[in-house]
Amino acid sequence: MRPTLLSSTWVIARKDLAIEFRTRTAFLAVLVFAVLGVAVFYFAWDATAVAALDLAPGVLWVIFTFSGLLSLQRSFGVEQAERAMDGLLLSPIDREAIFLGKALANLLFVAGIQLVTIPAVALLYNLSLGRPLLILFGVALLAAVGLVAIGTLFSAMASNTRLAELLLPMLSLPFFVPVVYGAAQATSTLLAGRPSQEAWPFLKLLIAFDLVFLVACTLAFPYTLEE
Amino acid sequence: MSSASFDDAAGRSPEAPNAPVALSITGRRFDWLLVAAVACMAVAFVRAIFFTPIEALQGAAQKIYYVHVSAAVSAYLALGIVALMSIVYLWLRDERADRLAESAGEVGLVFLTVVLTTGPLWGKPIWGAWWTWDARLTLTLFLWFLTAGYLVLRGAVDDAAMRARYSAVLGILAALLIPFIHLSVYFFNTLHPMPIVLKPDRPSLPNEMLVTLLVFFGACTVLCLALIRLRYRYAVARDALRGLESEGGDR
Amino acid sequence: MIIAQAGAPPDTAAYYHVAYAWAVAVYVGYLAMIWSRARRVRSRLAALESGGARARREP
Amino acid sequence: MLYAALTVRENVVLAARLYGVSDVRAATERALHHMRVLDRGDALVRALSRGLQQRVSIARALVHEPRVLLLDEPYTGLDALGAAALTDTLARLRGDGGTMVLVTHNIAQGLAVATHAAVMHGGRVLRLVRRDDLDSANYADEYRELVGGAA
Repeated sequence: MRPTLLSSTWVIARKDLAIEFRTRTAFLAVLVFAVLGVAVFYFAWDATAVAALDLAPGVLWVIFTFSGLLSLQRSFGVEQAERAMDGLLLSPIDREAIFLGKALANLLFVAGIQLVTIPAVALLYNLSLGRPLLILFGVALLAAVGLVAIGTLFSAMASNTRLAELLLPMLSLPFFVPVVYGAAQATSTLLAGRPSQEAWPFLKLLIAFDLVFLVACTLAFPYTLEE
Repeated sequence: MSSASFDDAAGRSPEAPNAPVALSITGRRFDWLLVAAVACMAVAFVRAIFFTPIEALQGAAQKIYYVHVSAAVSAYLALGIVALMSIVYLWLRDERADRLAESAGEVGLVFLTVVLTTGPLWGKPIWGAWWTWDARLTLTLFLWFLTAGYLVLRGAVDDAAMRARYSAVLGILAALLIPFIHLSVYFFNTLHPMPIVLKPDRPSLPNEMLVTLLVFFGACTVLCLALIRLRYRYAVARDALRGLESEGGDR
Repeated sequence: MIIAQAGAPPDTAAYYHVAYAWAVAVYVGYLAMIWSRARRVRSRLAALESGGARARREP
Repeated sequence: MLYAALTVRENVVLAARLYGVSDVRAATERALHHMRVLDRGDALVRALSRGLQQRVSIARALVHEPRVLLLDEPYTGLDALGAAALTDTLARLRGDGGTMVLVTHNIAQGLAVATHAAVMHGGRVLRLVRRDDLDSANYADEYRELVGGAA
């Protein structure tokens, strides 16, 4: 009997996470890139001229964008190596489940990075901890869903082309603009301590983006596979 | 996109045409649409340069408005064709739709380039800065990157069917993205309204200027369609040649 | 938008000349690009056509 | 089609889950046992020899007890133990009523499991005969004759 969409998605995600967990180096590499980037950015600005509070949202979301791209770069590499994709395509699971599984694995990967980087920013930029920070985790996850939906689809396409490493950022970044904009604005209103209702319009933008592109990318994925 | 020109340019079944047919398609046939387009553009430019009054506050620079806005309209038309043909390709898997999307994408990038360069040229004298993150101009900037990405993607895939599928997927997703960028850009502008000396909003133009604008709209649209058709015919010949060369190769 | 009557409007003609010249250059340049690529393809097609000693697929 | 970074057991368990096998653990152990790789269950596929990897990929293909099996040169790269394991497994599957198409250049191994034998050349089936009707001793000569004649 054919596994359901949900169960096969989880099978694929578990497989990716198992591989990721076994070769942990990739996760640590991206993590170091993110936290190091946060520190380096602090030096890039004259701390006396610009308040750390104003810097934090921009730094956070530039770092998340590029560390996200780094982690998405490899998401289809493992399938490419041993032509394992054929194995997946032969099995009776839905093509969409392959995409959702890989996207879920990427999401957990990116969320792991965010889980460490946000406290690092709070610490290094001495932001006020407490409730806004918790909402910030939610905003980060919401944005991560959008980034991962787009990134996973374009990673699937880019890995089959000649200039894969260059193509993924070039295709994805325009799509990241609304996500990064919405998330950064929501972050700055939260960090400025203003009532979270003010961040609501940006959260609506993120939620709408996630819904539209999660569905669109899932439906588009089968078209990226050979007949 | 008149269906007549659509069919006569590919007047045979969609499998790769062989040499004699391809040659006739791109032979030195008289391209009346292109001639009409050039004539219309000439009329538009002459009218704007000689027969349109100078605007009081902005001076002659205001005339850039005609070229700038008409190019934007044509760019949107071209990108609309890309999105539409992307959907048609995924639905019918007809290579002509893919070829038309490719042509419209390239022409769209040309018009976007004009919009993106004339914008700052107009902004500098009026707003005092080359780039002011004006909502529409910023939207054009991201559209430019999207279209450039589309063409780079086409260049990066060798297999024709895969190229067509990938570019169709990107074409549709890009169309879905535009409202989100539109929202972000306009949100951005309401939060940080730039110091506007003179907001060139909807054409509350005196009618001489309005007529010039409409003439430019018409001329640019015809030019856009003529360029797309010309580029489409080139693509037909190029694919025919590729078909022959690869076929010659495997013998 | 007010049509300039009395006082002289600011002299910003330079920008508009550059803009128009640039726009025409881009349109004509792109047109030339298509023609040159098309000419190259047509000449190779003609070469294949005339040099078609090899058996060609019947239409 | 194996994931080098995963262990033998994980690869086969993955296949079992993908095909919706009800008792994943039992099916995996059975498949590994049949291909005599049970003892290497927790080894990384990356660390195995070509022959062992071949046996694991066959185990992976058999874990959901497919009714129809297409095998293209499964014996290549297999050592003696692997070949024997494969032959026994195929015989067992055939016994359970499964249908198999086995493509091999090794006539002896092919005849060991086949119920019918066909000779193909240039994409065409030259001869199809039941296993019992053919005289296995000089089948190889007939084969050469057929293929030699038709070349």
